[in-house]
Amino acid sequence: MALYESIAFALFAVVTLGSALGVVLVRDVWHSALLLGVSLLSVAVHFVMQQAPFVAAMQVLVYVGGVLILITFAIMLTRRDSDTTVDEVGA
Amino acid sequence: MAGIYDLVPAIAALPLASFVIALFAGKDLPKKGALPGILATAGSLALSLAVAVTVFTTGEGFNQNLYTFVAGQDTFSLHLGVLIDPLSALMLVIVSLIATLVHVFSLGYMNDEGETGLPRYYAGLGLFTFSMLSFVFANNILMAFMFFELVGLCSYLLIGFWFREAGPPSAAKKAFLVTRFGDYFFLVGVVAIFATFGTGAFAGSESFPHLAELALEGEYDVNTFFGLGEQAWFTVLGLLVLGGVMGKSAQFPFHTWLPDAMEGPTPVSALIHAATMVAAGVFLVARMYGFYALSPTALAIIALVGGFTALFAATMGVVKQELKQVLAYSTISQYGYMMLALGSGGYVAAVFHLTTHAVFKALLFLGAGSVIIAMHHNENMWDMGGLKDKMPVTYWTFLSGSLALAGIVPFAGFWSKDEVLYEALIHGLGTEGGLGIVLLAAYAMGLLAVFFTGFYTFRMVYLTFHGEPRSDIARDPEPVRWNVKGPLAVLGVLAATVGFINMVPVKKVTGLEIDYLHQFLDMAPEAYLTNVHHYTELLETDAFAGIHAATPLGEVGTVAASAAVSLGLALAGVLAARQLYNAPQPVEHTDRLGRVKTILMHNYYQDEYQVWLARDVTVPFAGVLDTFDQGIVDGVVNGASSVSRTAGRQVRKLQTGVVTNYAALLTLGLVLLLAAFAVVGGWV
Amino acid sequence: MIATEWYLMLSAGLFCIGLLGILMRRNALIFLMSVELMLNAANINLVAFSLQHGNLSGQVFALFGMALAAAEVAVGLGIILVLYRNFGDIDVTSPTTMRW
Amino acid sequence: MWIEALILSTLVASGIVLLAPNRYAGKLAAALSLAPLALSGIMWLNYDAAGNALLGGDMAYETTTRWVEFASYGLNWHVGVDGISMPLIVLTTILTTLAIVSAWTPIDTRQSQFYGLVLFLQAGLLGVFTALDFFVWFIFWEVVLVPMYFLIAIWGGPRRKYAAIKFFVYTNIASLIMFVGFLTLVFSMGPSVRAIDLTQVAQLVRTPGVVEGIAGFSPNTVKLFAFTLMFLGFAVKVPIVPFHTWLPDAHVEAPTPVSVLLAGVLLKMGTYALLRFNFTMLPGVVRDYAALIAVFAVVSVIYGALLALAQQDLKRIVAYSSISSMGYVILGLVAYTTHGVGGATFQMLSHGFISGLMFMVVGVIYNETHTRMVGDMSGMADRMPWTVGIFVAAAFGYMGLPLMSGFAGEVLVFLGSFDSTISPLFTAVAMFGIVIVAGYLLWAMQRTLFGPFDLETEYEIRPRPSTTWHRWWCCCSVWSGWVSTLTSSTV
Amino acid sequence: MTGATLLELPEYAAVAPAVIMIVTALLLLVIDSISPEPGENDRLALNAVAIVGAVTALSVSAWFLVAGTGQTEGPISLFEGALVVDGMALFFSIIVSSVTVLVLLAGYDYAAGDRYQAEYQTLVFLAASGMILLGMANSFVAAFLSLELASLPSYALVAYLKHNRGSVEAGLKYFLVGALSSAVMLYGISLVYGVTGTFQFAAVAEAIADTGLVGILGVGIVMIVGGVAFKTASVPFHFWAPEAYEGAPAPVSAFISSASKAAGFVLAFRLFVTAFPIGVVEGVVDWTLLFLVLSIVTMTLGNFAAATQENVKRMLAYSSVGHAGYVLIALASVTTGSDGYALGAGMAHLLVYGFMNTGAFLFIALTEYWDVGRTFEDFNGLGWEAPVACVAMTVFMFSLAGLPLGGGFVSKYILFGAAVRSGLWWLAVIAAINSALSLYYYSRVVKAMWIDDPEGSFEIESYPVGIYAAIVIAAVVTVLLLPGFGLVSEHASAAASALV
Repeated sequence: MALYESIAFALFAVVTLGSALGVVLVRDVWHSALLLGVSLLSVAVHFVMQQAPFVAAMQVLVYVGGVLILITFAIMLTRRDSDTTVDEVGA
Repeated sequence: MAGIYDLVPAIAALPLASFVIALFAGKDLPKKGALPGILATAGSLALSLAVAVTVFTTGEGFNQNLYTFVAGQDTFSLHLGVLIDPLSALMLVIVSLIATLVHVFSLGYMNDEGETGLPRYYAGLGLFTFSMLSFVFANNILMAFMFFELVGLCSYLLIGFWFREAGPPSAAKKAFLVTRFGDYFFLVGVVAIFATFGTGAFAGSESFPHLAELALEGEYDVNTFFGLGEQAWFTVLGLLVLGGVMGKSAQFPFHTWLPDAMEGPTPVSALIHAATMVAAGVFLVARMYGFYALSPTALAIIALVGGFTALFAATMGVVKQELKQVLAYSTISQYGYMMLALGSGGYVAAVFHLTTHAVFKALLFLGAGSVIIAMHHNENMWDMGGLKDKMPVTYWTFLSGSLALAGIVPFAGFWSKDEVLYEALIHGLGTEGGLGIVLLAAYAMGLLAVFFTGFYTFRMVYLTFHGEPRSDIARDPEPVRWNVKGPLAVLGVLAATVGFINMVPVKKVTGLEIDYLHQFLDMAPEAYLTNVHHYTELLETDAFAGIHAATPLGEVGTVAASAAVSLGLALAGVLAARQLYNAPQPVEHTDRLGRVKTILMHNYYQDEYQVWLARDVTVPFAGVLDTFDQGIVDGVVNGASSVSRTAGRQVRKLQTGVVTNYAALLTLGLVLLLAAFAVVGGWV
Repeated sequence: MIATEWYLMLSAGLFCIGLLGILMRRNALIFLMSVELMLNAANINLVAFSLQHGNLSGQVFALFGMALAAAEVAVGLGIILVLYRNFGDIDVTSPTTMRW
Repeated sequence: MWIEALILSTLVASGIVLLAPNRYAGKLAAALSLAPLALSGIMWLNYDAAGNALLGGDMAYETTTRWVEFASYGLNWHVGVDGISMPLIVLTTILTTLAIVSAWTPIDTRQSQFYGLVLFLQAGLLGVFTALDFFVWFIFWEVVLVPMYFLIAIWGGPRRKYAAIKFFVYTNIASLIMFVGFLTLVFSMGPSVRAIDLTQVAQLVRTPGVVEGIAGFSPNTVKLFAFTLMFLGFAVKVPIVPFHTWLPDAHVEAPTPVSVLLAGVLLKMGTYALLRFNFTMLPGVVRDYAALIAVFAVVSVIYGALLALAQQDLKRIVAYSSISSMGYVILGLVAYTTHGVGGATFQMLSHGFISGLMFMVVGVIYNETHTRMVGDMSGMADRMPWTVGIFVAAAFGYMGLPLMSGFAGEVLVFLGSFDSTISPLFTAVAMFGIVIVAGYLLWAMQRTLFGPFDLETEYEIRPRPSTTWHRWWCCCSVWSGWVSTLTSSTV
Repeated sequence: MTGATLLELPEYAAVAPAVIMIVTALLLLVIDSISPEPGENDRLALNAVAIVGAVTALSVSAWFLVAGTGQTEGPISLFEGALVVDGMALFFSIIVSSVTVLVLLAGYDYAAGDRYQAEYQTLVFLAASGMILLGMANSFVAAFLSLELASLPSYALVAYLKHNRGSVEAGLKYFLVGALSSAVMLYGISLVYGVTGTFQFAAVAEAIADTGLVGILGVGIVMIVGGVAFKTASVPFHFWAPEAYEGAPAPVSAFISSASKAAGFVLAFRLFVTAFPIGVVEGVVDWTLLFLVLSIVTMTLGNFAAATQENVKRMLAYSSVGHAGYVLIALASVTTGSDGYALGAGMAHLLVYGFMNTGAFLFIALTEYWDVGRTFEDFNGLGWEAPVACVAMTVFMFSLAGLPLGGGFVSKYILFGAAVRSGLWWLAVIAAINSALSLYYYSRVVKAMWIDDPEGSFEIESYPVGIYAAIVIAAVVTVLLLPGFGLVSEHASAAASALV
């Protein structure tokens, strides 16, 4: 049990951190937003593993259902037509 | 008889009243303030005479504090008070007499000449007289200092009377500054005397001279400073006070102000030189003679300074062209004699010479004033000549004064100068060690000066009155009125006769007790410890001054020899002058002196180096300080301000406006704090 | 049960990654997302410690945290939109009219 | 309630004048300033206190009311007068009235503000000299800066803004440093002090063993430290060399009536405070470091005088001479003998009157000639005899001529300091100041007042009948008081 | 109403000040929704309601404070200890609501032409309620929630002038730094929770007494300090402040620089005294040392940067940073077994500061209203055009600088005294030098207004009643707080003493 748990934790930890890094590092802000969704969802998995299913549910609802949509919306509103792929130069 | 003594303050208060009246109401008075002045000084004279007579007849004095202006708690108090003893009584008479005559003379010299600013003039005279009289009867050294300074102020005001010209204000400034420089030492001395003895009283058993005497005898404890022994410290004190004396009495090297002071009106010169300012210095030494008599070093220095000044000033008088300049140097020279007398233990001689000098110098100055009126304020003797017949009163009285000055028997100056030299001689011969040698050296210089005195005096007389008139004005001089002649006459008679009050040689020869002045001065009440025999006692105590008299030719022989030598030298001087200058058209013989003439004409470059000290040393030094102050001291202040602003401009740069940088700095700050506190708190 | 330390490390990592995003990127939206990551890191902690301490207050706080994060995003997006309208893009380094 | 009435009447007068029309402001201010003048006069006459109240002397017109409670501390409205402050109060009221009158001619813009600020300044000064609670005192101490800043900066000379801000910031920083010093002393006494009342603090500080260590310092270090900070603070105000450079600028740029108050009263604040705080509370430190302080005093005297010698501007000369004169006060204080302290107190008064008079006279000359440079004029005595006469009188007062008040102060200081814990050499050197002061004043007078008349500026000199009142002022200042010496020397 | 009758009120009535604020905010929204296109009458009504609401909150707070609510009978603890009402909470409630009243008064004219006035006022009220609650917060939950409640409306308020680039830029920077700071703080809270297992301040203090996890606790505490530093605009979390204060509408600048700062400090006071008593955490994080460092850096940076500004508003912004440094002295001076002197001094200074700083920013609002420009030179000669306002501004400036024209003098110096008292005399010296420097730049404003000659003429057409009223009230209170400082100090020191 503990082993599976550990494997699961390790896996999702990698997913969380990896996608978080992706949020920070990818150039396209769209991709960032999507990776943020991945990261937040994997955090929800951690919550479940910590016997906080309600919090996990809220995490999914609030973040993925609310925050991410808001961010997506904002990206749409602020994206300039000319450069659809690259919206920034350098890091 | 306390009654008359209660009026002593009035002697000074009367001229003060005349000062106030002249200052505030002088414009509206008929003689512009002269009349209150004459009345006041005459009143002072009357009171002074009454006081002197009282002292003479009763042999009592008066020594009392009248007003305490600082009451010390647990420490000494400061008072104003009156000390009347023969010395001050005599001086009061002299001062008020001269002042009265000067006031009268001023009517002729100032009023008749139509000067402007007369109320100011008479106010100055009144204040001058007031200050000097108060100084004379001061019973403590602080009060003496106060009026001593005021005398300086008055001289400033009066010398600079003609302020619209360039010369007088400069001369006034110089007079005040040089005497102030001396007064600085005096004030240090005064303060030190208070600190040492806790009192500044002149007379009585609680006076500082007496306490010093007791201290030297080991019967009294005083504070001394700088780790000096008592004798040495008292010498220092005496020398400090002497600084003021030398400044006021124009002793070398502080004499430079006096010739310049001739820029003032001539009656003022008379007052300054004869009775007030210059006399104040010598009077002060006489006043506290009990203190000086304790210190052989101080006495030696006094004598040496006096003798040297007497000779030094006399040589410069030889070449002067202005009438008043000659008189100015003669004044310096004569006060040198007085100092010589004081330094060599001749207290009576000094006072005697002070008295006679007051009379004949006032006379000479007033006479010069008369000549100046006649000459329309041209003072160059080479433009005069032949005035003898045009103004006989002036001539004869002036001659009387000149004879007195030259020391020709039986005029006043002879008796006093002779006594001065005699005292110096016998004490120089009788005293052991360095002091004796110093006294002899001083005597030698004084003796030599006698010749020069005779010479320049009669050079002046011959150039002015004899020969042919050398200018148009001299041919037709302005007549003078009674108000000029009157004072001259009074003084002329006095100059011839006042010497009889103390004919020591005659006494020695004949044995008659005619040394009245000596007796008078010796009448001071015992309790005051200011009488002559007390001084003599002190002088002759070896623990103190240790001055002794010696008469190698016997008393009579010595006195006769001394008188003969000095008279001979004086006559030689007179004859030399006659030889050179008693001609219808005298010529300048000074060229024969060669380079010496240049030096003499420039007064040995004394002015030059003093001016150099002031103008080329002090002022540039102040300028350097000013630069330092503006540059460094103020620079630091301004620098702090600009450093702050520069720092501010740098700090501002931190706020780049880019929010990413803010986040970075914020993170950096947080990390730094975490790191620092991790170390401090020992978290790891 | 996974030891709390691991969660602490996870959250620390997440926090640092968020911080990294803030420091590296100039896009305001990425900035916002990075902040969300940091808040999530705190939430992981809270939930983990809640389990460890056996009380629910940590979870409750985590819920509050989420709500506030959402509100913050809402306000933030509003500001980003006016930023876009005024400055033409959403580069956080472009508005520097005020500095020093 | 006398003191309250005194301060309040000044404040009310200030308010009224501020709102009055410009045309009447001057006369109105003068009239209203008579109220505090009269009050202080009555107080002076009914005065029955003597000595330094902090040392157990008597106190008159004292009132105490609780003002602020804070933690375990209390601040009181505590005012009163004693032998030190009473003369200074009278000095303030007299000088203010005279400054107001002397401003009638030169101040021709924004009069109501000017006079209002002058009266406000007076209120602050009166407060400084009466307050006995530290905080109340400190309020007045600082409030003085405000009107002074405006008075210099609005009505001053060409470099007025620079001078004003320099004065403002320099003296403010000094006050703050002093403040830290005093509080260190107070708090080092731990719970034994519950009110920073000067009388209490002074008593306690002088009680052995009350001062404890603070922040790792030993009691003696604390005392020395507090003394140093307070001394630094007050040294700027006095000012003592080398903290003096605000003064020449401020004096020169300030309009004449303000210079009068600045030199006449404001400088006294520094010495007053030194006396009240440093010398009364920490005599032990004074004893230990007397020589050092005396060096400051002597340097101030000589250095200030020499600088005055180097100046060309009459006002600057007087300004630097003030530094010199205040050096005597410090010398008298540090000697800490009866005559020394008495002389210092009296010197404060006499310098107040005389320097005030000097500034007024220079102001009159400037008003007539529009120059103050020594080289620009000569022979002024020809055209303005009375003014020049007063100038001469004041100058001689400055030189310390006997029978004028300057002498009394100086000579008492000398007498007091010669035989004291400090070496007499200090006194002897400081006394040389009397020669230098004569040097530069006489030099300046000779150049400007005497000699043939000449004026470089094109202004015509009008006859000035209005200087008559100066005469009385002159008498008052120059002769100001052998009588008052009596009282002040009993300090 | 006496204390006895007050006790008859239910305990939860003690949060009334905050509730009144929230209710007023809702009321305003309701009025606005009734009439979305406001006319003159609606404007009056809106402002009347707003001002009445704020004044009510102020009066209730003052009444409670005077009546002794939460003081005589001990602190009133509510919601399981999440909130506490005591003297300090009420004291800060007074500060916040006073500033709110002034800001709203000024807003009457400042936002006169604005269609969204109700929103503006609502945001102000919500932020104010958050600040008041921050003063009452007694657990991390309440603290964090109220902090955000105070912050979020503030972000919006700063960016309120949505067509003004400065305002938007300011809002962005404020928001970004704020979001970062709150994340940092939340993370810190989570760490402390991890160590202690509780959010309750008092319980935290108990729990950390015997914990071994000093490292985590230390990091947590320092991160929480970060959050506090952000709210109080202290270095290094101050970067938002100069821009936010400069760019925001002047009344908002007044609001966040006075009320918000005070709220940040009340949180800090309560947090560090009750949750992390110095006696307990000294070995982990000597936070007095921490605040000492922050204090020195903050005041020095603020004052030095202010000294060289050309823009008056920005100068005030930096000076506000400097003042945060002064108040930090209060925290730095807290010692083991201290008696409330230091904290009381800080509280008193914040109250006085609330009035003088708000007044100063409102004066800027006035000049913005007149459009006279922003630099010192633009103010030249203004004093003779608008004497009343300029006299008030002079009072503010000198009072801020620590000259005795206002209460700022006493409070500032009592604060400096606190440093000396705890042995930090050198801190007091640094503060003194800073204070003197501040005199330099404050006096530049005064110099410009009264002393320098104007270059052109001013075109001042109207004298807005609301702003004038606010400025005059602020000035009068500032002046009266000098003689009347006893009223303030008594409560401040009592509240502080009750806390420690």
